[in-house]
Amino acid sequence: MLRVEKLAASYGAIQALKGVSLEVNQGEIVCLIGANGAGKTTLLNCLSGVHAQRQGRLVYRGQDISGTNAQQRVKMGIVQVPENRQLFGPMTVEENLEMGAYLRGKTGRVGLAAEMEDIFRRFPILKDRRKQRAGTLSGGEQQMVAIGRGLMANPSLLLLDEPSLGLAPLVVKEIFRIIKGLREEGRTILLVEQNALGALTISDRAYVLETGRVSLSGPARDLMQDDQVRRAFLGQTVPEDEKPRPILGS
Amino acid sequence: MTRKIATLLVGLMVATVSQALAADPIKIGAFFSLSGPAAAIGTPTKLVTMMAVEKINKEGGINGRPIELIQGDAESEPTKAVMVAKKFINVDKVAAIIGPDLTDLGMAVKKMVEDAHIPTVMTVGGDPVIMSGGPLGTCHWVFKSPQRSSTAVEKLYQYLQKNNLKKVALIISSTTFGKDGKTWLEKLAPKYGITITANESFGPKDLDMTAQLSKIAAGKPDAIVCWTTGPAGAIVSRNTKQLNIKIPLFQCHGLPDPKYIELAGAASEGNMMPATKLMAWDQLADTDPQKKVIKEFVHLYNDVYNYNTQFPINTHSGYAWDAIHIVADAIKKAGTDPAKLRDAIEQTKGYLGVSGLYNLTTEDHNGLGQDSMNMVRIENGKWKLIP
Amino acid sequence: MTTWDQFAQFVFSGLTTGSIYALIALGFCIIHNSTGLVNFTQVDFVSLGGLMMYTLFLGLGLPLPAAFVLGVLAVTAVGGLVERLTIRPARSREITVLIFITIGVSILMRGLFKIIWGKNQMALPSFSGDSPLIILGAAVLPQSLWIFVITLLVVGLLHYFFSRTRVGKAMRATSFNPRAAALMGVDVNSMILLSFALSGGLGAVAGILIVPITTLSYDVGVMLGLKGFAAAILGGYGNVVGAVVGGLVLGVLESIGAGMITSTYKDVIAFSILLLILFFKPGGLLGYGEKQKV
Amino acid sequence: MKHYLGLLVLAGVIIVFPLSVSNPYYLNVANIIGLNSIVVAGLNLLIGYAGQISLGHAAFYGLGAYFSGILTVTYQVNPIPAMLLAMLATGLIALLIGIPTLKLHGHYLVMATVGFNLIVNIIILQWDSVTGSPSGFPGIPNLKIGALVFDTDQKMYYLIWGLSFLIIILSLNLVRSRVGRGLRALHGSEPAASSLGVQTARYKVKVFVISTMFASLAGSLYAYYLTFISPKTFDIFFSIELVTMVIAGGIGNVWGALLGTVFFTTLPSVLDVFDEYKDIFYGLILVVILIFLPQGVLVGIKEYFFARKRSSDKDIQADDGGRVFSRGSSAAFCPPLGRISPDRTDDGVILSVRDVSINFGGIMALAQVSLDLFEGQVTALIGPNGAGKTTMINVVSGIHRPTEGSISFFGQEVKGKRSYYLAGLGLTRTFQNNQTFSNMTVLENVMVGLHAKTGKEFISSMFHLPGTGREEKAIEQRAWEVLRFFRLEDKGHWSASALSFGEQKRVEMARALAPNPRLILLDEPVAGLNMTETDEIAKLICDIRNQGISVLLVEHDMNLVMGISDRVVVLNYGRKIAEGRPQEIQKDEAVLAAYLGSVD
Repeated sequence: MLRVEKLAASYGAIQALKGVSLEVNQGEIVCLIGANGAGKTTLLNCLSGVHAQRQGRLVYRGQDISGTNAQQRVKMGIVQVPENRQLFGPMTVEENLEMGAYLRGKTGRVGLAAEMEDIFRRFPILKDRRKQRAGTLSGGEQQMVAIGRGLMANPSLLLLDEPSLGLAPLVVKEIFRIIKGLREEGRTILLVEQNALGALTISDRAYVLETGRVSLSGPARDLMQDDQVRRAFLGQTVPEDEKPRPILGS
Repeated sequence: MTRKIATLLVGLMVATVSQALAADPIKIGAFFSLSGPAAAIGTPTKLVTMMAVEKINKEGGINGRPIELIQGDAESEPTKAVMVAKKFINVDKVAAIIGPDLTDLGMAVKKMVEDAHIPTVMTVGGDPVIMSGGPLGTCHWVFKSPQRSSTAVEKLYQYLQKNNLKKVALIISSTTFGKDGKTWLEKLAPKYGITITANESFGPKDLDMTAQLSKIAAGKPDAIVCWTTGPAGAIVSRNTKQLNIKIPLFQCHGLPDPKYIELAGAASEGNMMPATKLMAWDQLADTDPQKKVIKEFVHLYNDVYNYNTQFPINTHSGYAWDAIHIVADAIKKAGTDPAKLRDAIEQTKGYLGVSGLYNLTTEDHNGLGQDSMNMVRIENGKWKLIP
Repeated sequence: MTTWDQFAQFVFSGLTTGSIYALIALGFCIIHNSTGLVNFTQVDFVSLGGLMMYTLFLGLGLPLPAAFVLGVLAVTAVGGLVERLTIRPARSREITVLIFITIGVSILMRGLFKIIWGKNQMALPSFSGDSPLIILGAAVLPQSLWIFVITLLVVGLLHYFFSRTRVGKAMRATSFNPRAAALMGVDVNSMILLSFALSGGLGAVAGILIVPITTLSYDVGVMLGLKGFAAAILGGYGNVVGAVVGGLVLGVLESIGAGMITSTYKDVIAFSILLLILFFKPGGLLGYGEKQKV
Repeated sequence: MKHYLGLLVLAGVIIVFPLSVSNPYYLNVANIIGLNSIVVAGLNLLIGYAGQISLGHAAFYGLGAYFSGILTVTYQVNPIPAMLLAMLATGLIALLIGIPTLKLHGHYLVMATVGFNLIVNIIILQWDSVTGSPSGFPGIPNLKIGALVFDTDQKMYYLIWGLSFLIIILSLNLVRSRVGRGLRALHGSEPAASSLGVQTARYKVKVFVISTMFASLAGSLYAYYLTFISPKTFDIFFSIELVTMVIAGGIGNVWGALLGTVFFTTLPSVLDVFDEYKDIFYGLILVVILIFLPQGVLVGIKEYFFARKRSSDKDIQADDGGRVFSRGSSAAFCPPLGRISPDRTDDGVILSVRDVSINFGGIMALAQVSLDLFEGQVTALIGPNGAGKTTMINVVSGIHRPTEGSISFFGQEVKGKRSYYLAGLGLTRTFQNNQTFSNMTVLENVMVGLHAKTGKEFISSMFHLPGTGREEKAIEQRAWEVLRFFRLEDKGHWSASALSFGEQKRVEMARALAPNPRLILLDEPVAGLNMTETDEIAKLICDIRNQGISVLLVEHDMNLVMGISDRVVVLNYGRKIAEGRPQEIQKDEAVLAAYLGSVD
């Protein structure tokens, strides 16, 4: 469905992506893991057309979309749920959701009634909060609004950037359950996560991104066992035999 | 635009004719506020200057020499006025200067022209430019063609005295012009048995003076005197009507202008003010010797140059005309030697100008008396002489 | 006139000019929210509104409502043009530089107005006569009533636009979080263009409404605009409700200061209070001010 | 060097001009330019170096003029003392206005200065018993020094341009001094400047006061030159014109500002030929300059003639990702410690954080966290995103004040102390997002680092008083030393913005290290760096520690963290969840869960 070929991009003076290639197939959850600064968010922003790519090709449904802008990508069904929610804080939950459907030209509760109801069916808690300012919600609720807002655009490819970020473990579990549900509805998802094990559990395939390069990829289940993943997060194991320096209290 | 080109062409033609007539033109510098807040006063003044010079040149110039007018923009700003005057004196080496048009600009260049010994006839409203002593310095080389503020005040007070209006409330614009008027209004009040019961002020760009006027009305004066130029006067007039204040409103000699009636609308009905004879010249007695001069001026202004389409004739229109003619007459008598020219200007006697009969003396560098003004009243949207 | 009547007079006068300040302040706010700029051409939108009205109503003899609508639309278009021709092509995104571009455009526009409409004062008739109505002992011009009604209407429409319409909500969303708005498919550039156009329209309404009271000249908006800017700051820059409140408060403050304390120093009083408010409440009266836009 | 050449040329032009052009009119124009240039020089310091815009400087210009005028005419004070008194009074007023005003930001500051300008204008206009006759204040005598009366354009020319020249020198002195670097640093990044010991708030007020005193001086000269003053000269439109000169000339560039002054003072007279169309051309020229040369005419001209190579030739090497297992960064393990014995425990505590909590808008960013840092150790602070690491660094470095708890540094309670104060105590830091001062050279960046260690202030700097040069030399010497340590010496004179990202990170570390602090806080020093650069930084951190400087390190690169830290503290959701040696941390269940998430 989506093929990324040798994508390169820089962020100010930093070359954030140094030739990344990956593929997402119809109906998959593909997860992209890696430590901070690996370039995951930059990659998603390139896909959404809000960050300029410097080299490489993006092929979506067999079509080169490298030259299209953000609006066109949303119209094609590539929709991003950004990191840190990025809600319109002073606007109500309902208005935030409406903004998701911005390009579909409908407006108000009447025009979007069915879609809105669908979101509220998924996230019942939001129905009670519909008139509340989004900025006043809890982190988990905000994430639900963010996902709901993305869904309002009726995406075929949903890009999720760190949906579990800053959420309590129970809420994280709930979010992952929702993501799994979305796949079962037939939506394709590219998931960027730091919570590697959680993400791998629900994904079909995964890529590990390290300093702007894909360092590892494969079926999610295999990667879960791989020591390499652990290393990407917690670093090389300090050898026990090499007598370490005297450390406080030891 | 076409009018502009036409004027330019006429100017060019005149220039060629006069060149053929005689070489060696007499340079006169003229600078007014062509931009900035006072542009609406400065621009018509400039136009009149050009008109006067063209007329003189067409009639053969001064003793066969044409006048070359050097123009400058004082930008309604003292520093710029000084720069232009310096240019006139040092670069263009003019024989005399006409302008500037605002009192503070006049004050800014006063010392310079006094030091440089250049005869200068200003078209400013305020009197300090032709006063001397103390901080005001000397006044040897500077003249002005518009009436003194005191002349206008006396004309007004005479009328009030005659009509037994004794308690007067003042509402004055916080500009140099307004403040100058205020000084004389306060100084001359006792002489005419008048008491000032209120003293309010407003900014020249203010939108609304009802606050000040309701305060004034509460004091129940016999008359309200407003001293300002520009649109603020019209707003005072309108606010007076809005508040249904029946006390007669007097404006100053800065406002007689068809624009005033246009801006104040029906509210201007019955407003009175001192004005030059230009405002209701057609009502002058045929015996008035000024009538003929004014008639010619109005003809040129309205019919030949069509200036009235943008700037209809108002009480100020003649000042630049008179300034040019006073200088031209003096050059005719004394030539362009600065000292002689100055003396000749100072000795101007009986010049019959658009703005009045000028009789200058060493003490009076203006030369206009109260007879140069009339009280006028607005009736049915027309200026009417009050006999 | 009793003291009470006088007081009522001051308040009504203050509300009249205050409404105009509010409309201008709203224009400043909308552009600030979309770009972070102080747009000095707001001043000229006000003048241009009055000037267009003069040409359309007195010059071409259109009926008043038509002239009003056409005048506002014309200035709206000019507002958009200003953004398109000067702000968008600017090579720098530095706020200071952009603000001084608007200052340059403002000088340029005033120069053009001067050529087209001349330097002289002009007058426009009031919408419906000049016979004052007596309300609570104060003499109020019918034009003031028009000003109240239309200001209310405009504020109401704006409220409707921003809270009910798709594009209005997108504009708000863009001001709160341009990046997220872009991700939703909102064209941020168009929103900025729209904010300039909208501010142009608001300035024009203010100009058209006030000119029958103040008289008209090519630079009539300068002083009004400055007060409108002060009003926006007073209310909390960028806060739409604050702009309206700030405008009304500033208008009434001026009028009461002039009437009850001293007309000589009325602007000193108004601006001193403004400064004091800023010193003790740096975000303005209702301001989340700066913080909101970080 | 460049400046000496510039000054020489300027001096030459100033001297030669009146010899070649004797016409008083041109001298008059030059004098007005000179007066404006004095105001603009001050304004340029304020806008370009302190980053504060004032639209009220015409008012200070006016205050100078009126104070001098009134003192001389009404109170018979001699012009010279009158001028000095006027400067003093203006400075005092500016101080009173500046303290509350400079707390305001952005448009609020602009409005406050506009408001001040309007108020001063109205007072001058209305208070006619003091400010002179209704149409201005006439009769001011010419300036007199002994028998020398400045009564001609030429004499005034030498005086005005002499002073303007002096003020340009003072500005250049200031700009190139410790204070000037502090100011530019504060313009570049306020928190970074503060973290290096620059008293940002105080500096802003001081520059503001100095700039108003320059304006006052120019105003006094104006009064004695024209011998007449009136309120219109000092309105906000003139303030706007003055700022235009700074911006269109080139913000923060003394020569640019001078060029802007010459250009925009003469422009209206030049445009007189366009008659009625003058304003249109003026506006058009301003707009075009700002659209196409946003850095001002001077820089614009320079760039046009010396078209610089753009960085577009930096190519990107796109290589295949694929299943290549990366080597990971091979951070060298720290060699044994130097002179500080690592065995010391309690008595080696240099910074002690006790039960610190802080919340932002209801969210607990840190909850009851305690933390000890030991002398000569590298302590790493790790945790998943949003764990509160940066908040902790900000609390320790004085950017945030904790809601509760205490922090002591070498036994002194420092909770709530500002960054600049902590810098003085020997605590410096780097920042997560690069905060190099991109408006300065590499050397200057490092020299700012020595701010807290040195003491020459405004007056010494401007007048180059004895000792200033010596201090300056010492600062530079030390800065070169540090640069050598960081192997940046060959790029000392480069603009910091021209460096690669990795080099900028090193500059930031060098800067924080220059004053030889006792503790340095490093916030993600290798984020965004490649492996070679990371290795380099790792070695540097070890070297730093080996010099006895303690390090608090926040970092995501676990190879680095585990490789060089003596101790690791782990935060999650604002709480401390583990603490210990790297090996222990890597096996800690709570840490693993925090990082890798839970499987079920």
